[in-house]
Amino acid sequence: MTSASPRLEMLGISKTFGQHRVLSEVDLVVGPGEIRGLAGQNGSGKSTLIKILTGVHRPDPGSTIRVDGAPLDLPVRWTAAHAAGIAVVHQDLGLLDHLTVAENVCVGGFPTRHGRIDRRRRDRLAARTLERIGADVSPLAVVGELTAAERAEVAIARALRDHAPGGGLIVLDESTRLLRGADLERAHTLLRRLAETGSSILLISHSMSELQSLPGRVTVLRDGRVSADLGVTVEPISEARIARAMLGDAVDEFRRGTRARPADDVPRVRVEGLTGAHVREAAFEIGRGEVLGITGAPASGYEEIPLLLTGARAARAGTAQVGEHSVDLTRAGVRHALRAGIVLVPERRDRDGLALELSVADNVTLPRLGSRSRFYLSRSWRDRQAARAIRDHGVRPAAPRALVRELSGGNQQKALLAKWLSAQPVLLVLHEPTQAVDVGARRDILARISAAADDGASVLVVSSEADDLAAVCDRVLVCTSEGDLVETSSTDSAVLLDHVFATYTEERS
Amino acid sequence: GAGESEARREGSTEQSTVDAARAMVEKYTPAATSYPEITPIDGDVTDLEGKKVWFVPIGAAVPGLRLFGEAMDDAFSRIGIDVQICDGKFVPNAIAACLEQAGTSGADAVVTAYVDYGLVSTAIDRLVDEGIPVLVAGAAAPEGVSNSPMLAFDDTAPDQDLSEQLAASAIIVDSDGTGNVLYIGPNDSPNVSGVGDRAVTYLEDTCPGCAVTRIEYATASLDKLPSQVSAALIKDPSIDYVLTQVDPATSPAVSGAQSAGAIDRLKFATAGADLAGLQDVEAGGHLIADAGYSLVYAGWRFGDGILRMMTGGTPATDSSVLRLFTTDNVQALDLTPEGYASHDWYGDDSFEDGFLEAWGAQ
Amino acid sequence: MTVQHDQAETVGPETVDATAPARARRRGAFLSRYALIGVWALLIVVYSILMPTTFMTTSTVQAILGSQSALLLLALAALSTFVAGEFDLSFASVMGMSATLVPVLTALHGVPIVLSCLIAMATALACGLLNVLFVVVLEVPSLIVTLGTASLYLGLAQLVASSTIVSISHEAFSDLALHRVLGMPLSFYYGLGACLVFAYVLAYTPLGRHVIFVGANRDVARLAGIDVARIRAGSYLVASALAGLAGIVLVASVGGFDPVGSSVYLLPSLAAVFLGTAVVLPGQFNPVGTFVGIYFLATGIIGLQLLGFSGWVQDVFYGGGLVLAVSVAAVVRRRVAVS
Amino acid sequence: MTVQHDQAETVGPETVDATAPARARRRGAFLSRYALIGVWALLIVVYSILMPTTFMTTSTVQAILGSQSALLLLALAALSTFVAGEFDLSFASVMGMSATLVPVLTALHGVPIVLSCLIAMATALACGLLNVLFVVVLEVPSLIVTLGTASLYLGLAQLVASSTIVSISHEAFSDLALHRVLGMPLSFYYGLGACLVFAYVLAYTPLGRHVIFVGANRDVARLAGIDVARIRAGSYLVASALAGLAGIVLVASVGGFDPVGSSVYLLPSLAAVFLGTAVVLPGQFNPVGTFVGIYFLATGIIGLQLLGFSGWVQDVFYGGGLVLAVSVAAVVRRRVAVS
Ligand SMILES: Nc1ncnc2c1ncn2[C@@H]1O[C@H](COP(=O)(O)OP(=O)(O)OP(=O)(O)O)[C@@H](O)[C@H]1O
Ligand SMILES: Nc1ncnc2c1ncn2[C@@H]1O[C@H](COP(=O)(O)OP(=O)(O)OP(=O)(O)O)[C@@H](O)[C@H]1O
Ligand SMILES: [Mg+2]
Ligand SMILES: [Mg+2]
Repeated sequence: MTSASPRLEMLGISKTFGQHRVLSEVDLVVGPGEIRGLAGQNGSGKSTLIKILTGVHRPDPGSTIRVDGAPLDLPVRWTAAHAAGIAVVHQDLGLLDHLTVAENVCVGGFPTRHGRIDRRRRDRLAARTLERIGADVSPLAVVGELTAAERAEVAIARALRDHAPGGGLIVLDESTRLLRGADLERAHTLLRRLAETGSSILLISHSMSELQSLPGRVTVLRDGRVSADLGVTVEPISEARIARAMLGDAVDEFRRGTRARPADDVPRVRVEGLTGAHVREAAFEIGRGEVLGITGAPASGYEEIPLLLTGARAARAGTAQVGEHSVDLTRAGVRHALRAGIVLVPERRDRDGLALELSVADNVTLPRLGSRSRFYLSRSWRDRQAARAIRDHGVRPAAPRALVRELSGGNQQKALLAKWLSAQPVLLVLHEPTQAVDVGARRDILARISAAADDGASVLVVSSEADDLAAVCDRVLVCTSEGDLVETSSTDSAVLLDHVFATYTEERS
Repeated sequence: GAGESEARREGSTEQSTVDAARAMVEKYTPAATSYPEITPIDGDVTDLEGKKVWFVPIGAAVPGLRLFGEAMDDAFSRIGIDVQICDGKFVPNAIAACLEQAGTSGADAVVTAYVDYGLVSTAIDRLVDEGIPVLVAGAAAPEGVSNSPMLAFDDTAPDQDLSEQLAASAIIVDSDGTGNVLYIGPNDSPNVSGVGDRAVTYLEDTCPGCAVTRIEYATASLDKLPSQVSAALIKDPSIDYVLTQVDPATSPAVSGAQSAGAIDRLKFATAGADLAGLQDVEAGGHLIADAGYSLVYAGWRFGDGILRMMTGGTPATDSSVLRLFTTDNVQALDLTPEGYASHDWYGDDSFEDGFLEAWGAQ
Repeated sequence: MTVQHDQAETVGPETVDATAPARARRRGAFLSRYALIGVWALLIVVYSILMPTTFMTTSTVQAILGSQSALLLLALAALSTFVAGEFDLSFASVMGMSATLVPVLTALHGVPIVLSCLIAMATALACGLLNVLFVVVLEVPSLIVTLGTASLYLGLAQLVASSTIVSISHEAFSDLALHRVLGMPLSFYYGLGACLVFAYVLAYTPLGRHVIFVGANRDVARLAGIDVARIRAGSYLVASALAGLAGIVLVASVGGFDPVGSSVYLLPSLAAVFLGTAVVLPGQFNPVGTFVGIYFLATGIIGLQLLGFSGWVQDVFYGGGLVLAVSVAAVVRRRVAVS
Repeated sequence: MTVQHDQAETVGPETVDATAPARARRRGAFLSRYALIGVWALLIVVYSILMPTTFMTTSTVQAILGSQSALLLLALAALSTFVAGEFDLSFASVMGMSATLVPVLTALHGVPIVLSCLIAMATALACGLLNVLFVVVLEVPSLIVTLGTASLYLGLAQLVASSTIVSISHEAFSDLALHRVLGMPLSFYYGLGACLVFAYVLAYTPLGRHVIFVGANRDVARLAGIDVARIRAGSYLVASALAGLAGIVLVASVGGFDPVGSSVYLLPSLAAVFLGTAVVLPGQFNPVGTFVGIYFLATGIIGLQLLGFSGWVQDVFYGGGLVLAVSVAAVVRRRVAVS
């Protein structure tokens, strides 16, 4: 009987928040041994669907969930779902930094002897699980000291720990997002291998290439309904088809079109001798209206550049000349950088970018509060400001008083951009600006960045997305494993990937 | 040292001391059969019918303090005066708020219980300014202030002193005049420290063969008293009696003695005579004696005082009814909360007639 | 501060939140906002029926409104740290210190009353600075530091008082607290004024909004260029200034103070602040809510006293009232968001 | 719980993340782990020199070790909620409730002592359940709920006591606490035993590790298949059971209890738990640290008392000791992580 029924059936799933229907009558059926993609615009209800499966949300009446043919009681008690073989890799991975890899992998299922944790078996279990997914991580390492990729592997290992070969369903909610290059390849190979043994996989992703290469079928949500269930046996799913299913229309790729800097132009932004924990003596210039990109291999340390440049982290050496301001990056804090017109759109929006418990209006107007008056800020002024920013950036729902926590991930990202563009920066530094956004929103964000440059800002985009850099940058620098910046010959994404790959293999060997 | 204990065992003084103490113990062991005369009030008490008296104890959570109010209420119900109790909760501004409220809600007189004048002097002064007589019961008059019809003090310190002396006498008798006593008292206010000073002096003066060590604590840090007691007992291993000034200190003292491993060599005495204390005496526990004065009688006495003030006089009664409880006399008592809340432990209730007669109500 | 953390956490799994259309949400907000005020009104009606002659009198109103100033100032002190995401448990001891210093300096050492008050305020600020040193500069968790300094300041206040209660009577000084304006003592207006200023600053000035961001997420605030350390430090200094002021108002109105009694002010102030999270801006610390919370509790207690209850009934009312009010507000808020 | 949150927050971008080499780190860990124990040893040496004849005696050791059992049980009650990321302020009142019930039932109503103890424990658990109802089921912030229920339970205990303090003397019952084994009263072994069991469960059993995960991040724990609600509820029930037990141990050793006095146990228990975060597993709540913390403070206090200090000096030692110990541990830890 078990082999005959689908692994997971979610039938007629609806969910209403207040009077807002987020999911209506969604059907999702995943067969044994299947890799299923789940795609959809920001706010289309993907995370909500998963949260119903894990018991965070109670679905509306009339919904049914079955695992291997056996119905689950609703709302789902996660322990029951867990026992039925469902495992989730948490979006932010959910690891405790001060504990060891073995503990993080084995939590929820420690091997015991006489009621006591058998440490030897625990470490062996962790080692075996890690080995099974091909991860080279010591079970005794402290998680806080691992790289992002290793952390993702530990999280995946936890989900697979109790996994009986040939059974179960593993849900990955954008959890491959932090993996790049060979690490990502390895994870994909792993998932394929698992599926071959008969386990099912449900993969939520905004990455078109991932959706095209990995799953056999992609279910696309639009406005809380299943808009397409694209199978691929004959032809590979094309990006255009996914996008059309998501947005109701094809998206044309955004292209800024590179513009050459006038030769006699004195660059407005000049960074010199920038040295941090990884980067050494980095120097670059950005002109008025120019978009510069920086990328590199995952461990090359280019990701600290945005932090160092904006005063968020103290540099060991380096200065930035922005217009007539000269900023000593070893001493300046964020306030000095802001005073010079340097603004950072940080990578981790939930931690560094937005206060989740406050309203959209509060968050979006924050940079401009001081500019208005020291003694009186009217609420209507703030609401007006926020309403404009929301309109300009297409944040949905368009409710200034809604809490940021209630927005979907992509809409939070738009709100974050709206917040910092309102500060009218001289130098706009963006760190992974398109993470977790759908193709439509990505196009909008790239267009906004380009528009900011056209309005006269100098822009620095620090990103691992070659496509983004190719779309919006005038020039791109690649950070080598030694921490040096090298300018690429072209901003074409294939060329960029070649450069990155070169530094990456060089480092690995 | 050795010389001192030599001196302690000197013969003749010791005997006379013990005899005097024994006489005191014997005098206060039986229940009262007759009560002091109360001088009649000058004014006309029947005029006061329908008046309202506010009673403000420092904290109503302490059973004894509430009892004063209940007794006064009982007394005044016989002559048609209303009593309103307002809890000071041990918080100065709650006390001040009570006094304030009494003033604004038209109280005809106010009685406070165990509130130090200094703690709420401003509020009391304002009441007096408004023409409301205030009887500050259970607290001493500050220097230079004497009782007037508007502001009077009915200090129960003499009663407490006598209670302490009774408990001390029980120890003197029990030890045959050679007790090495640890005296434990609170230092929350000048009033209570004063009681402690006098009790220690009494022990030293009347029992030359005894030795006294004193420790003080603040009620708010009662949790540190056990270790303080342990320390004292460790420092002086010859201590064989513990006299606690008030009964809430007894159980911390017992637990301090236990942890210092000294409990077996110690006998305890205390003053206050609450239910727990008498139960312990009855059960042959750690306490050998517990002395107290009738709270009900004291409540009547405070009532008497404020009545006199309301009729233009000053308080004139400072009599009280005391008793020393030991294993010999507790057996016959009704050791229940009801017993504690009544005058029964101290004698019959014929004293009520004495007061009522003096008030012209009978 | 923990309350916010807790809420952040509770909005995790089980709860469901509100992207409900604005109207339903506003209705829900209204209900949960003013539920406590409704209960307060009900309480007043019930008491008025039970005690038609005694409860609805000016004197009762005065007793309710006039007696809570020190507590209100203390609650605002607590609030000042809570909104900035900090936690101060030492404010009651700081108040004790200032309330002890004034009479001791003036009555025992003959210092002019104005100077005594200044010294008391300076000492309070010094206490605040010490908290800042440990919490903000050395980054030790605030709950631990202030629990410790609470005991430390209490000890020092006892040292100053040297086990006696000193009282002062100084007409002009006590008038500062007790002089009546429109039937209310001046001290009532101090509390009210502080409350309004606080509410205004938090809602309508950049400083206030910055404080709220620091409380909601320190990193976000820092990356927005807010001087987080200065705001955190400021919150402690404001707290100790308010506590110092509460001490002065207290001695001015009662005449003397015993420092060992100061810890009894701690929990009621916290209770009022927490109760305030059930009103006006539900789920958030807010001064107006604190104001309502304090006077709601005072009304309940005074009514009970007038009815002749004391002791345990009051404690039950206090605790039960707090738990029920906050729970009802939380549940209503959530229910409305979902339905 | 706040302590951990606070620490998480300070690890913003500005702080250097601790990728310090393992060896330096381990040395630092050792230093910050045992610093307090070193200070304790130093304290003992200093006292022994100052008071050669009185301090280093069996009776002093007995007085230090034998007197803290109730406090230790209470501190463990607090710890039990803290490790699970919860906050319970009502444990002292629960202890008061149980310490009141036993003598009242036995001495006034003639209930056999064993039955009284069972009723007291059942009542304590009922108090815990009420906390669970509000905190876990209704998701109201724990600090608010337990501040409220603390007052509620205190009121109920006063009701039970009907405003008199009752005492029992029952040889076998008090032997339960006081009977000496190896020179120490049995109650000492209860505290020690509870501590060891607690430490064992937290370190070596799946349950304990799960509790720690729940305390650190509820969502993560849930998705790892841990029944978060059950563990949170369990932490409150264990806390109230320990508090109930503390109450019984307390009456067994002294015979009677006044519920009004229960709140004095609150802050010292919290202080001990916090002080414990400076030892053994720095920055984390841990039972062995709590044990050390309690006996460190007890040693300090008794030494001061033997030297003849009391009153303010004790408060200063208590507060100063707590703040300094935790600060030093925190600073050493950070310094080593950075260098
Ligand atoms: N707790 C909540 N309360 C109210 N509305 C919510 C809540 N959670 C989500 N929503 C709303 O439900 C809709 C679907 O959100 P969901 O997080 O499922 O989107 P998503 O498909 O995961 O988007 P993204 O790709 O941006 O993560 C959004 O409009 C969001 O605002
Ligand atoms: N352009 C700069 N680059 C690097 N460091 C700077 C710069 N300007 C100031 N600093 C350093 O920052 C610290 C604080 O400087 P400054 O006096 O400007 O701040 P502030 O007084 O806090 O400013 P304000 O209060 O007006 O916001 C000093 O140590 C100063 O040397
Ligand atoms: Mg999502
Ligand atoms: Mg990145």
